[in-house]
Amino acid sequence: MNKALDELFVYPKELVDEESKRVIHLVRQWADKEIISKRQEYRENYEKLFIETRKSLNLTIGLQRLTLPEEHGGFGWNNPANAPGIASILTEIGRADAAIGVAAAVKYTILAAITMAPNFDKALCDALAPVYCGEELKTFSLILPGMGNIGQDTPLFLGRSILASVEAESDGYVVNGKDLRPINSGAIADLFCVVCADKADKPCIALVPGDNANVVRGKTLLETGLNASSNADVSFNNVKIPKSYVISRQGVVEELYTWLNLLLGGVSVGTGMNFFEMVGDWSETRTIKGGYMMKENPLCASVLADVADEVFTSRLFLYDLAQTISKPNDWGQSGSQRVYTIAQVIGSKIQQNVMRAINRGLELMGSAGYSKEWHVEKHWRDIKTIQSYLCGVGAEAPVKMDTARFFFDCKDI
Amino acid sequence: MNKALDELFVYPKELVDEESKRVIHLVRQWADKEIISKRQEYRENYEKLFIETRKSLNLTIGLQRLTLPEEHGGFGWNNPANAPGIASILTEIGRADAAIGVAAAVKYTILAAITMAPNFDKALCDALAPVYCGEELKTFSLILPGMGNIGQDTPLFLGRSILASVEAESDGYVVNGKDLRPINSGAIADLFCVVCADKADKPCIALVPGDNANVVRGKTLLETGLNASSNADVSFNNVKIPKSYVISRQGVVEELYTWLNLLLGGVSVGTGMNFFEMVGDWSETRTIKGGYMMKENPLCASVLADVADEVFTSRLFLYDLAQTISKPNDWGQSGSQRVYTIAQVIGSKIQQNVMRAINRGLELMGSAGYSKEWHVEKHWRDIKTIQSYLCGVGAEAPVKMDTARFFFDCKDI
Amino acid sequence: MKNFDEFSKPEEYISPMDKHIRSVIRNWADKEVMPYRRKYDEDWKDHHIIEPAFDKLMGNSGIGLQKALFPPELGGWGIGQSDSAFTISCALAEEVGRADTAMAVAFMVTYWPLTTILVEPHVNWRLAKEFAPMFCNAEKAVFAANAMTEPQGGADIENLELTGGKTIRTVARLEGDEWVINGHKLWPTNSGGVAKLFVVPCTTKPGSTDLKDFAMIFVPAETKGVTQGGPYEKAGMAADKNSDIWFEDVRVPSWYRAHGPSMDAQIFREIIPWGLAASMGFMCGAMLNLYEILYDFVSTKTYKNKPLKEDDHIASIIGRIAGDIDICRILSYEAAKMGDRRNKPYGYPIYSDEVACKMRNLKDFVSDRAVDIFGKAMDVLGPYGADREYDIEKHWRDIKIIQLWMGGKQLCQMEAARYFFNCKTL
Amino acid sequence: MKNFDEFSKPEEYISPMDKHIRSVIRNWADKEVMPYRRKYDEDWKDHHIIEPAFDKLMGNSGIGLQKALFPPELGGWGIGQSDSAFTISCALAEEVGRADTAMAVAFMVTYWPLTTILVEPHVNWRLAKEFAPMFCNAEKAVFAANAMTEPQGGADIENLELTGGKTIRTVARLEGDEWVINGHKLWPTNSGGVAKLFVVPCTTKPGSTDLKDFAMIFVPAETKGVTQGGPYEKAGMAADKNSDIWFEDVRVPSWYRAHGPSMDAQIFREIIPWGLAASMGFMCGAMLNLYEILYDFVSTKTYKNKPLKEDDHIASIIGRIAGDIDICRILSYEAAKMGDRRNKPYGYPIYSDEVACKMRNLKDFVSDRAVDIFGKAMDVLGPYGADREYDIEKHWRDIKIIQLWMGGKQLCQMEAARYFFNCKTL
Repeated sequence: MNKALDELFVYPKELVDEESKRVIHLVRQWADKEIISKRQEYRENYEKLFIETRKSLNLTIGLQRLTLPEEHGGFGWNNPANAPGIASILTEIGRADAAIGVAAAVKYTILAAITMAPNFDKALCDALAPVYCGEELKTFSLILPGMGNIGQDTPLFLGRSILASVEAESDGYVVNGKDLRPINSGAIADLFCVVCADKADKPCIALVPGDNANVVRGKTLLETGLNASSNADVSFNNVKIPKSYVISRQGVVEELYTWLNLLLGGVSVGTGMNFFEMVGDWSETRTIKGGYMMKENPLCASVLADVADEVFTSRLFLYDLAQTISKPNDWGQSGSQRVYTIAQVIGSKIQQNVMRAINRGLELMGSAGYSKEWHVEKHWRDIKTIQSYLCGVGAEAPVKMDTARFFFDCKDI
Repeated sequence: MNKALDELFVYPKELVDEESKRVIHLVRQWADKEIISKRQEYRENYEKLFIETRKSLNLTIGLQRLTLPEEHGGFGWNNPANAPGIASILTEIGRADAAIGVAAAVKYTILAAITMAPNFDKALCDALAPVYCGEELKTFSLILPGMGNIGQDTPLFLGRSILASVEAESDGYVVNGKDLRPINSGAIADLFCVVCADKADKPCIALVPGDNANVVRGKTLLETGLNASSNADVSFNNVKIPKSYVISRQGVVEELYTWLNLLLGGVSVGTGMNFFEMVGDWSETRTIKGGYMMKENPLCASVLADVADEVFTSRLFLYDLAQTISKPNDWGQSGSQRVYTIAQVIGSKIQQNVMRAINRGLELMGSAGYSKEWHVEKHWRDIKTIQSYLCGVGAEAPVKMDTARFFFDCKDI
Repeated sequence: MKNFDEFSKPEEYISPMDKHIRSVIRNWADKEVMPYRRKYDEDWKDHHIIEPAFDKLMGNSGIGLQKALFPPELGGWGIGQSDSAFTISCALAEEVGRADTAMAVAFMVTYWPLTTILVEPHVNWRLAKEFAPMFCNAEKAVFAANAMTEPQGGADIENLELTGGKTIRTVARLEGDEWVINGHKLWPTNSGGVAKLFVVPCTTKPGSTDLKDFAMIFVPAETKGVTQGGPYEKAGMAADKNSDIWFEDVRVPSWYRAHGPSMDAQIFREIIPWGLAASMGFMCGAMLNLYEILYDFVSTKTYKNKPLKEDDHIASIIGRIAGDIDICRILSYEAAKMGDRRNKPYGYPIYSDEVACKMRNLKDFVSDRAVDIFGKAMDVLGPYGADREYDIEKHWRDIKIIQLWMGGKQLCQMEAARYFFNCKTL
Repeated sequence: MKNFDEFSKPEEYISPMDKHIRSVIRNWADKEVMPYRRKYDEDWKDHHIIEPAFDKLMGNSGIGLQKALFPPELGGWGIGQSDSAFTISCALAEEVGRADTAMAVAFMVTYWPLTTILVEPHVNWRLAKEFAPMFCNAEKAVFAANAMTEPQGGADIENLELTGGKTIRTVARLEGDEWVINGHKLWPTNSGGVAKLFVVPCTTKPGSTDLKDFAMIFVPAETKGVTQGGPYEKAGMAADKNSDIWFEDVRVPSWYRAHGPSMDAQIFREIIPWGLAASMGFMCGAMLNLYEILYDFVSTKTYKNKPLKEDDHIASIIGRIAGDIDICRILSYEAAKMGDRRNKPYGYPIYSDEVACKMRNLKDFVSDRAVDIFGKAMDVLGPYGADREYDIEKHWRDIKIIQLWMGGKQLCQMEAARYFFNCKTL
């Protein structure tokens, strides 16, 4: 590719300020230098490099503290107005490695519930930031509501089963939940954020330190993609946590979904952009019909155009969402029904589009598409994994119901 | 529907200034009062009301002069920064009647080539504005390149055949072209804008007054939708036009496509929004499975959600495009390869999305969907007609090739 | 490919009559319909142009197809008793649908009520004899109709398993040896003054969910108390008239009930596969016509100064269109064969879930493909796509109606899902 | 529906052997594969776990399927001479593919080169006798391979009509009564040290576009000068090994050429439908397994505290999945039947465009549906979709590979379009 990605995939430039641009630039350098330029090495020694590159990103560059307020040693990106900047960062990370991107997206999502204006919770931040956003690399894990099991009647969050519970006990809370499936890193997480139901079946979120002895982890899962994230089922057996570790303000679960959709969207757009680069290169080195360059065949060109289309529109969507979140005065807070719904709609579209981009592009690549040697198959597996997790239950069912609820005032669905 | 459309379908509010809002409001009032609230009457007496409502819109409200510079008695919306405002106006018109919308979209598209900064052509505007944007309602018609006929070797505009030609002759030009198909109003147009090839096969545009005796019109076409636009094939037999009526600056044909995609996009988004309102109402009055309201059935709700999704994302796309056009310093002029390509990609996506919204919604409406009594079938026919015209040749083929050319530097496709 | 007859058919299923029937109808279509069909839209109310073509197709002055289902001993062709009744219907539906799907539905809906009394193993000889002269001895086209849909429930009535007939408001009361029928029906094909004979699904006990109370009763259109409204104006399908029908104290002989308690509900369920198989045939016919038109278009119009079909990308689009036609035809014949296996040891009765629900799925699929490829074909034609002169946009409008009728897409989806996953509450 | 055997099959096509063969293989799959397949991914290089299962399927110590194509007089089962060879292959492909599509392809590709010499009307008895002992007398699994793809051209070689063989760089030179072969092939199934016998499509005159110069020559793997690389690591299909093969002055007897000038090119064209039909069968098998797994999942997991399948919207999604499976199975059997009609008066030879191009279309369609429904199924499973324990994501990875092989999607599209629209330059 001899064109700059940012010259091809347009976005509202005014949303990204000079400071953000500097950080974005740093991350892009990191991506190019530490991962993209050495894919083969990265593939052969993935486990080790995964940790090393995460460290250089989070500790050396310091992204672990990106969304902390400045008074907590952070970059001070804890305002909805930073949404476009944060999404851009995730895009750059996702372009290099989706698994590192997911870990970052989940961390920022959870921190958004704690640090993001106007809901900055200083006490909680005081308690958590030094431990989990300090000099050591720490991993967060998120457990969302989802499907239930037959014969079990659970509290619901907009149709989705909440399988964990909190109950007040003396000066704190007790968290319970069995065989919960996090969206990432269950086997290694240092801090869990879990959506629980309280005694009145109302949804809230609880933060659970991973080193508590009553946190029991299942065996590490083998998954389609994102294996480096080391996911596993988790059970909480009467885990005691401090009072301040439960956040029960109205709309807090919606906030998680809003940010998660934005940030995983960023990751997938980045992965999609890297895939775009790869398939572009491939189409120039490959000849077909015994002579001419693949990209000059109209049918192949149309497939390439589909790839570009999907990535292009995904990036538009990403900034449409970031822009919406960044203007709470125009459209409401991230926990409002409107912003939550929009995030769900756009979030799932981004995943679908990027998935389609890759599926289409693979068609052109033939065996190079599924051979590990060419690296694109990892993107394909990673994105599918993100997409399936984001669905939560029954494919797009919950998102479609959310959509109908907002746009048509449905009550019973 | 008890929700305001603008509260549901978000867009970047800052792009639409107060003055624009006032005009938009006027047009919405016109739409509600003169058309939407009297669909039955409108259906039964369509031909007559079509002209009356066009007049009240263009002459009473004065939209005929919307994109003229103020010194020509216009609203002064002749700067790319007005793109979001103009698109918004088209949305409001499209919500009422797509055929009126198409006539307006074509007119503004053609005028954009004449009046839009930085290419404002004062001489040409002086010549045309008093006649075609004055006190009488005048109709413009646009003839784009498209498909050729076998055995005929034509000059091309990015693969599309240019079937008309201009040749310099003494103090003016002579235009020729046989059985050309305009995208609208061939039978009644007062002024044609036709893409021609010059002697060097280079594309340019020529303006041809409809009252020239050498303009020969075929019989009025019966079409799927937009019949009120009275389209017909047109032949130009050595039609003489003044020198200033030919515009041959680099990229002028691209400019036409850019604006046409934006403005027809606006029309279709508006029609889609009205369809959304209608299907929403229907889903509340209809019961199924012998009891409950249609919208409370999860499957029906998911179809409704699809309708909302498609309209919602179409409107996002519309403003993404408007925003891109409105910032030539960021992304280039409307005739640049980038903006032209983006307009093609987004323009065709909008049409496809709205078409899908209506196709999905009709599924729920059963026979009410295709019975003329319920009015939705007109929207369905109108949008399909717009979409097919915009395709030009071989479905999305030219757009896909444009896309591949921009994103992958293809040379031969 | 030589021509559209080369689209795949499961050769082993084809009836020996196939070739002959097709050629007769194709001849009729090319002479009586193709030259006039562009004027049908404006003829929706009066059928001045349309009616003569129907007469040549259905009446004895022409091919006489309206008697085909009747047994030979009553003057018909005996197709109702044939092992290939569904497969032959598929061919008929295709050939007439190729010319005009609205004519196809108006013609074949005439069979629809008659299947309940003329198709093995449910031949009701008394009624067959009663109605045979009406159809077999007529020079002109004679139509029948199935007055199913009611104002309040939409296609709910087709969901008989779920509602048990509880929502049906058309009521038949037995008085002596007469049924007295009251009710209001909407939308049946061949209403608006066209049909000479109705079958009326109704209830003998309002509000009952016992399927024994469900009845199918034949009502000649001229019976006192039957009133038909004027035809509705629609987006397409001008040759098919639809309207309101009111039944006010309409009296018919008690033996005009198709078969009796329980069996009527089964029979009602049996007509569904007929409607589904025919719908698929109509769409295949329209698609064959699409192919003919498209083939010419892409061979003579150019992009980059080459015929459209020689551009690799456009070829992939039209290739998908043709490919889908091939697939839809295979599936339609397979659906027909599911019906024709009804009396085979390895087959299922046509009232069974196996047949009805699988066919719902196939009809849903074929409809989706048809809607999609006609839309795509219009786009391939670009500015000519919406032009009536190219004959594709008309099919586009009609095809959508076929997708929406008989309960539409969502009912198909639910029936199929219920069957495949043994759902209890859908 | 009772179980996955109820998905539609065109009953009239089914071979009498169908039921028996299916039950034998299903028994093998349930015992030898299902309990172990989750470990296959890590076994891609060594086949420690995979190999014993192959032995039980193919070798005489187990079912002995590898000899099925050979004539009974040479110790085989005679399927190559059967009128139902394609239909039976479809059943085999389904049953093995249900357990593991990679095993299915490795197993059935063993038949692939052999079809050229064992299937009527092209039986080459001399070669059949030569190779029969290798397959019919072995206790363990013995594999064959079709070494087709070359480094420079990708699947260009499959586009024989267009390139005329001009791009083939593997060259066979006749020296006395021996062929001397030189060249480099990539990717064949059962390379990487697995196959005992290769067939090598090559040219006897480099650069020639005369199809008489195209040759198919059998080469036993242990012949001097044959070198195989180690297996490639892939996104899926661990049971199928692929690698590079180099032929350096490899000498085989002159009569190892399958049939000779011209006929070899026809034969090469004939193997394509076999590959396409089997590909469809593999995917149908995987889809049947998908249905089994999904059925359990949607019956036991809940949304809104009801089983997923009882939510109308989710039912519509899984209904579409099951509906597509039904459709794909119908189409796969129809494709197989197109092959089995090769000797019927109403059929076409399998080298004909009618068969090859229509099958390309069907394979393209079935692949697209499979890719789509497996992706959708993963989404239905949500956080469990990507989890290997649920056995769907593995099929998802494998299915995509099936879509991409044999020239992939675009070649299918072009061949179909060329046929349906008589294109000259695609």
